[in-house]
Amino acid sequence: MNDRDLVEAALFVAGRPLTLLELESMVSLDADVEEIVESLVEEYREKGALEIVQTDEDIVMQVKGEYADAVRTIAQRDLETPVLRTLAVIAFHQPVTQSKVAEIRGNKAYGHVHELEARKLVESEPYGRTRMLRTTKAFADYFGFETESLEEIKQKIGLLLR
Amino acid sequence: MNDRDLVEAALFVAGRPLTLLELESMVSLDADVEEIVESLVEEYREKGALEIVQTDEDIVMQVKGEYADAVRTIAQRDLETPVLRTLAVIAFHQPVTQSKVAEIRGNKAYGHVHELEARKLVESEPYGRTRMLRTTKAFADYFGFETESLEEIKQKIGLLLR
Amino acid sequence: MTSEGRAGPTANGEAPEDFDERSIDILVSLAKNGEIDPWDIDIVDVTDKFLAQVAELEKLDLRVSSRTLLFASILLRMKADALEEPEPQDLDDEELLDEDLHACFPALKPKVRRHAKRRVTLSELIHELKKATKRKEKSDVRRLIQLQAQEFDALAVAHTEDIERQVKRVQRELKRRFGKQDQVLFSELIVDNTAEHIIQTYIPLLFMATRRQIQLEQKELFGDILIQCKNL
Repeated sequence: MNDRDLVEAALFVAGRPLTLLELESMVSLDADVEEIVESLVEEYREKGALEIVQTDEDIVMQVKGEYADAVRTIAQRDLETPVLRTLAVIAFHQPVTQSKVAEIRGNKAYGHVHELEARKLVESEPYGRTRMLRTTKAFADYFGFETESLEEIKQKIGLLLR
Repeated sequence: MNDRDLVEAALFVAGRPLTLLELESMVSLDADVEEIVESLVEEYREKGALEIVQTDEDIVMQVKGEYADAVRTIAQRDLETPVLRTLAVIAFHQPVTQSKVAEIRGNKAYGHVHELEARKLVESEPYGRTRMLRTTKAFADYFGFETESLEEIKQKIGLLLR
Repeated sequence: MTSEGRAGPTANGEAPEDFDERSIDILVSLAKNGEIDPWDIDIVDVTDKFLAQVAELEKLDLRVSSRTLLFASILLRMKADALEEPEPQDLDDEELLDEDLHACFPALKPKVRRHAKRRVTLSELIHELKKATKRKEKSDVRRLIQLQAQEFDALAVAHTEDIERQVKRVQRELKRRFGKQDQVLFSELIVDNTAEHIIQTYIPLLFMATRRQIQLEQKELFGDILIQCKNL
């Protein structure tokens, strides 16, 4: 077993972004995980249908954009439809209070926001008695927006809505 | 997009074995899927932590045996912890009434039993005002019990509990 | 809230004669003031508010009964369990919501990732059975004792599992973060909410603090811990 392969195996089975911290807990003590990840990113970029992407804290293995649509029907859904809908509402109305989202989406939205925050697609800060929600950089990465600007994301979603 | 990459992407996202037929539906009309699979099997064998395995009709992408244990904890479990705990209680006390299970596990247990019945790990029959629950053959298969006998399963669990 | 009758004189804001009633009193007044919803108890929230009230009583130098402390510790344990184990959401009312959904949503196309789930092992099943059995059979008092024992166990585990390895892991992560920010919060280091992970991150911090590599500061009880770099 070598460290490069352990990182590769972990990213494969996780099916979700892993932090450097999680990866470090898997490899040998003297391994430089950041270096391993960088070289894996490069290796995957050169060849094949898969990619390894590093964003800030997280590293994830996924299908390259150009193949995503072709295999989407085979893939199991990553986010359940109701959660995805709540996310869409947040992305379109942001910055938006949690109570406003619950008003639009029902009380289940609290659970959804919890999941979306755990997935780091949404972040929040206290705002009076509720919380103000907005999408994150990870959100922009996940949906392939080239910008992190909330205004631009909202505009782009607005265009998609027509 | 080339056919090799489409097959690779499909095997990756599926997370389950795919048939040649399924793969054929994804690639271009003149592609020889069997040949593509063979060469992918070879390519993956040579390098890395992943493998592509072909058995009769099915092709699956998975972690090579020697890495499986190391990364098992990273993979998501297909039963949520609360549901698993309810299943454990049923397996140990069976045949057991639903109301007894709810007494031990709280009211959430009704939802759990519902899920466990849908997964066919538990079956039930009416028993007075409640239902009598027991594990199924699918349960025995899932956890690798060589017997379906409730008594033997309970005994084995009892031994493991010590 | 119809609890005034039940709660007796203590709910009327008079000093309770029986200090054992204090805990009930705290909960009732939290409900009366609308700080908790008795029909939808959020155990994490209730615990925090309960503990805040207990702290307030101590500040006023009022006697806090042992029973109140017992309640507090049980709530705390329930809070820990709740944090450790979020129940899955049920989505039964989704179709109903769709009807009312006046905000359209765009065709967001998420990245395609692998979502295979693995099977549970027999030893995991047994592990959960042990937890379920313990939970049912222990009386509240025994649960309290057990909580302390578990904390002790957890510390012991952290020690035997190559503490230096854990220290190095946390050190690396902190170095990386201090490259970008001046201070780090303990919560930022927590990637999953299991007791084991939290302890395996916390203990290394204590080691590093005694080695004067970092400085730890916790402004309020149960609050986040602020980590500052000294000599990493």
